[in-house]
Amino acid sequence: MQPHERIGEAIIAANKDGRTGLVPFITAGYPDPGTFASSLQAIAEVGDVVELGVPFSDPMADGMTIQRSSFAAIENGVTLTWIFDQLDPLQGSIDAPLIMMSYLNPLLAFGYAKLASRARETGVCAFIVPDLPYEESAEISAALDAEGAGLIQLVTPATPADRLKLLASASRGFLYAVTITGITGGSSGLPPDLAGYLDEVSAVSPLPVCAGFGIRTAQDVDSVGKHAAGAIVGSALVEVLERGEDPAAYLRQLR
Amino acid sequence: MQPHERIGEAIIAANKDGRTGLVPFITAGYPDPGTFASSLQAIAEVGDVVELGVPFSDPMADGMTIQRSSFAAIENGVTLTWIFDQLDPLQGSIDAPLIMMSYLNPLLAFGYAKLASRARETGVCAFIVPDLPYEESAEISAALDAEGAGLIQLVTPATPADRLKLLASASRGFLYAVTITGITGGSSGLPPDLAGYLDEVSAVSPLPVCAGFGIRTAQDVDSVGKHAAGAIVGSALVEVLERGEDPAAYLRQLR
Amino acid sequence: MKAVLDADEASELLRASIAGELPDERGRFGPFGGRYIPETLVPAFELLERGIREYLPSDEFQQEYRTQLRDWVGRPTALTFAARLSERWGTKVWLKREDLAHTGAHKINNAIGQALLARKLGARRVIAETGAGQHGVASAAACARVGLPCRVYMGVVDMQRQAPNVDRMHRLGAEVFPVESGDKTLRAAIDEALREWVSDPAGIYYLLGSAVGAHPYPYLVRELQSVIGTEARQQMQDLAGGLPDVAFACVGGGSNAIGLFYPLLGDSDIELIGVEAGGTGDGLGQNAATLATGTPGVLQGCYSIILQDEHGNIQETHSISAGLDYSGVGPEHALLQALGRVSYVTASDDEALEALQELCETEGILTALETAHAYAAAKRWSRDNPGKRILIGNSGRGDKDMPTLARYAARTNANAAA
Amino acid sequence: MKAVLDADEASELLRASIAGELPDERGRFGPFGGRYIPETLVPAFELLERGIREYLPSDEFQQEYRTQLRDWVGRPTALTFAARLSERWGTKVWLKREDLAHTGAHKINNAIGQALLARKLGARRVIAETGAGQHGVASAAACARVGLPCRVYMGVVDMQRQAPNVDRMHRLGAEVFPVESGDKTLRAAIDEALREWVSDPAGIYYLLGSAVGAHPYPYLVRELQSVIGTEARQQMQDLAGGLPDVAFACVGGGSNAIGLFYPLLGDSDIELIGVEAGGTGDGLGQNAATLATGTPGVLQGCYSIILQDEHGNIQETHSISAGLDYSGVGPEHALLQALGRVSYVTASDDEALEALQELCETEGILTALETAHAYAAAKRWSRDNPGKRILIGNSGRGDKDMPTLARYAARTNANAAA
Ligand SMILES: Cc1ncc(COP(=O)(O)O)c(C=O)c1O
Ligand SMILES: Cc1ncc(COP(=O)(O)O)c(C=O)c1O
Repeated sequence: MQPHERIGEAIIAANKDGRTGLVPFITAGYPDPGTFASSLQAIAEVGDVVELGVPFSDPMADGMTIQRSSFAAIENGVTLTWIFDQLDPLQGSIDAPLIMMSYLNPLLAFGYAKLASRARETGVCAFIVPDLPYEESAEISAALDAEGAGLIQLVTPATPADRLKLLASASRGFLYAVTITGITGGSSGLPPDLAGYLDEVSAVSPLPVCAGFGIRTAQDVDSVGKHAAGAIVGSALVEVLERGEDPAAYLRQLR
Repeated sequence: MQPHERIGEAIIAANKDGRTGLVPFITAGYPDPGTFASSLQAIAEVGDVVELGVPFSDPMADGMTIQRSSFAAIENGVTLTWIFDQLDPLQGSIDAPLIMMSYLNPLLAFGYAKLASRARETGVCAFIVPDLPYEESAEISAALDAEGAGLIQLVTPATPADRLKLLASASRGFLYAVTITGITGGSSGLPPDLAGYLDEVSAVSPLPVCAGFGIRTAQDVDSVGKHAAGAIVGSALVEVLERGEDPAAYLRQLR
Repeated sequence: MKAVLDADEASELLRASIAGELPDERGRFGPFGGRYIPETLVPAFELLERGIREYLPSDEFQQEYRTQLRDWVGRPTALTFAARLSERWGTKVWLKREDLAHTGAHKINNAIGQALLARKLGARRVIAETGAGQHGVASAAACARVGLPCRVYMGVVDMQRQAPNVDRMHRLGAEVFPVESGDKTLRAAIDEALREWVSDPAGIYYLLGSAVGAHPYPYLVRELQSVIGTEARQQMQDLAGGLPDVAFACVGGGSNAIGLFYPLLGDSDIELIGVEAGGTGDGLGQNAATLATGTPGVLQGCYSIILQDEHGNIQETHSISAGLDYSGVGPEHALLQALGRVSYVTASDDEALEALQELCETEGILTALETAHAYAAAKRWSRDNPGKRILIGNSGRGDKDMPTLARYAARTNANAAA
Repeated sequence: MKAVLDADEASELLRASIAGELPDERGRFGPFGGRYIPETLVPAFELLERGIREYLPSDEFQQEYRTQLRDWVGRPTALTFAARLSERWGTKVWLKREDLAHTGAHKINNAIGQALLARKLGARRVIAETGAGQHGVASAAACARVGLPCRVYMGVVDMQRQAPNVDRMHRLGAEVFPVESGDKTLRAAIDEALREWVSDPAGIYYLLGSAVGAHPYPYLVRELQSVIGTEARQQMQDLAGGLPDVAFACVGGGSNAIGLFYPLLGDSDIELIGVEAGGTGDGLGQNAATLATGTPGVLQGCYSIILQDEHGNIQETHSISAGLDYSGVGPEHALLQALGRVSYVTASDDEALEALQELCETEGILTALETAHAYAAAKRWSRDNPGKRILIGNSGRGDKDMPTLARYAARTNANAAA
């Protein structure tokens, strides 16, 4: 089994348990680099897959919460190198497959080949690159593939049917269904026609579909879970961390 | 004898006395309209001819002192009508011939015919109109002539010889020789080539020549007096009035 | 000097005016104009007049001037069809874009022309007065361009309300001389500049900024500004398919208006309307509506219509726009009014503000507050003349007015809140 | 993605570049360019790209665009021979006067073109980002002109240093959205605008202000700005008697530079020099000298040269001129540098200030601080190239910079006094 295949498996396992797959997102090293390892472990106890955000100076697709966490993490010296170095000693102690969310430029600066090998070494099974559309992704995909890591594609309610098919078949791990046409952290709640959209995406996707953007409450997870295999919880979790609350407790009540 | 001829006569009389003709200038009604009559009488005791300034809102040819006095007099309600009305009861009590200095617009507003008749009634023998060059003066000259009043022409060190002759022959009362190419009230003293200039003007003029602009001290009067029949004292006298000092005393020490 | 004309005189003067025969030898536009200056300035004016007679019509000067206009000023300025404004007003509105000229107003046409003349006359330095600051900026720029030092006289009241322009003059290497005397605005600045000129008539060139003052200034400024109307007339034919039914221009001293109107005088079908500052009301001192409410008199060198009291003292004025805030007006306008060839109306401060905002939002053009008066009047005219073709002299841009606009906006908001 | 080219690739790319074959189908200028955007924006970009393919080359659009340029923007802008500057520098200096374009900079060429496109595409409203405020003002004006609401994203740091432009945008009816995130300057404003666009990709048109960002913006902006170089090339032949030996333009995102250079690429005898902001020194964060000191990377939608640290985080920049204060540069410049067709140099804050003042005093032209960088470099070049013909892209006027200039003058005076 390739590392990226572990992701879908973890989601499906949750579904088999009668649960919606839960994919918590945290900005790595936020709010405090010193507690990164322990809070990652706590979160990975509850999440089926954990998404680690690599901080970047220009998080153009993100809302205020993730921007704030990203800038703070950079201030605190968090880099891609640092994150991998933190993950090294955790090998074996984290069961949940890890994925990384990073804008393209930090990955470019790191180097694709090194990225893929460090990913394999540290249990990072796939990448989400929000500013990398499919058309520009061949080069990095090839590099990741060589080490068994994958690139997770995103689709949105505005994605036309043809393109949806293309992205679904190109994705690795799961297919990321953006629930709203907006940025992360919107507080406007989930859109009314969500069910139809997620059903459509799920019908097309050979992989489990995880829905993300705007998921904050157990009820959100629930309604998403009726039409998708998993739910990604980002800004809401980062806010929990920001307030110094217990992330595991927050996540548990979402399950 | 026409009224305007009284002016030259007064200057010549002074010269016959071995004195330079003294022509004090005051802004009418400044600094205090209430003391106008008495200070005019005091000044007329010392001056051979007295020049009354009619205040105007745009004294473009005057320096700061006379501008200031002009604006203050307007504020205090001094107008051409008011000045004539003040002069009426003084008839007989003032021996020195009076001349008026006024910009053109107040005279235009008053009306030339009425101006000439009020001048005759109040002992005003001539006018100096600083913004009325000879070329534009025919109309007002004609009106004044009809009542025996005259228009005093000005010449300057920059006036070419031809024009000097023209202005000298057109003038009434005396010929006003501006000593400097500047505005009134300059404190730069008299120019070095003054003597030659005044000799030249005096040689051309059928009338006595009075020099004005920048004359402040007995020594100024003296040096001017060697080459001209009279000296006009303006800004310096206005400053004396402004300081509340005795104008007659100031003028006496100039003689 | 009489300002009322009988019918024969009037028709002869109109003919002469159209034929370019005015001003006459003595600088007269019919009864108006002339040269009322201190004897100390006579040599300076004679030098200037001789210079104008010698250089202005010469091919050499004209070519130099035209080249500066084209290559430095950026002429011809555009003629803009204001599609959205036209739709709102129900007329067809064309704008002659002097705001696009270098330094942002028509003033530069005159300033560069006179700066070239100053150099030809051998002046060692240039002085100028300014109200809105536009002429000061234009003079500073023109003097830098021809390499002459420049000092600009500006009333301290104007320095305050047109602060951005003061900075611009400094940047352009000019000295700005704050005028504290008189009304501390344009009128006092002119007086102060004239006083300075007297001190060195041969070494100084006085670069007057509007079609006012003693002869030959009204003539000189008109000749230099006529490029506006000459271009606009041609552009209307080329782009609008024909001459306008009416032309509007704001009138301060009257330079942009005479520049636009003069080349159109002979087109008797074109109605010409000058727009003065109506300020806050009809009372004395509340406006600068010289032609609309003034009387004949002599101010700063010429016989024209002026705002004065019964004693001949000049009335202080008010306008939201510093460039219209003047108690006099060019003598040629006085004649054109007397002849009935141009009519003169007013627009209030508030109407100007509103017109400025309307133009901003419909055409994306931030016009000068002065210019906005012309729009206000044109809008009123449109109500009674649907479908007609309107030409508006867009004399300048409004960047310089931002501080004033901010102040008025604050006032309006405060009122609204109260 | 590799940024180093071998000789064959380079000569083929140069040929393609001159032939107008770049960007390719995927929006690439050789290795540079492309489209790095969130999936949420893909439909918006595809709509835009289809729109451009359909409308931009059409006669109807081109005619509408040309008419706006002529009648509203005031094109062609003048070409000025700077006689006094030439004498000082010992070269022959010609200025392409984009400062005379409506709203005071070249930005309007792009803004009105895109505003017309937005209307064609059926957008309900327009958003734009701005740094110096020039693009914001241009967008506000263009949107008013075509009748679309406009919101401008502007970093709060820039709002402060370019305050006059904020007021102008408001007057022109635009909403100015203060951006508090990120570096609070242009880069953050672009991010914020992109975030907004995502919320309604079909209803919003994003009017980007420079030749940067994801395909098709670098292409679109170049096409709209090329009018600068096309006109200048013709004018040099008509007025200067021949093409220049060298052309200078300042480079922020690179729109005025590409507009001037693109039509001259094929004239292999013309040396082309872009001038970046050297700021206060060579250290990281002290300048905005992207091409001079940066490395390849992806920023805000395209692969180009950027200022970044070893981790790929974007470096904050410094320049006295807000319009040059950007960590990226258009991908076409990255290619032209790699090909050696254009060279890129820097001018420091102080050199720019000095050049601005020199131009003011010799030619009466108050240029933008951005533009002043081009003068500083051209002056240096003149020392080694006496007698040569120089063309400078005078991209905008400096009125907007008065507050900054005042601040720096105060600093300098304080230093002098100390
Ligand atoms: C833009 C603009 N328009 C009009 C005027 C009024 O002057 P004039 O009547 O001489 O055109 C000024 C004066 O400063 C001005 O700046
Ligand atoms: C006058 C001027 N020149 C140059 C620039 C730099 O932009 P670009 O490199 O896109 O021409 C700006 C940006 O605001 C500007 O205002």
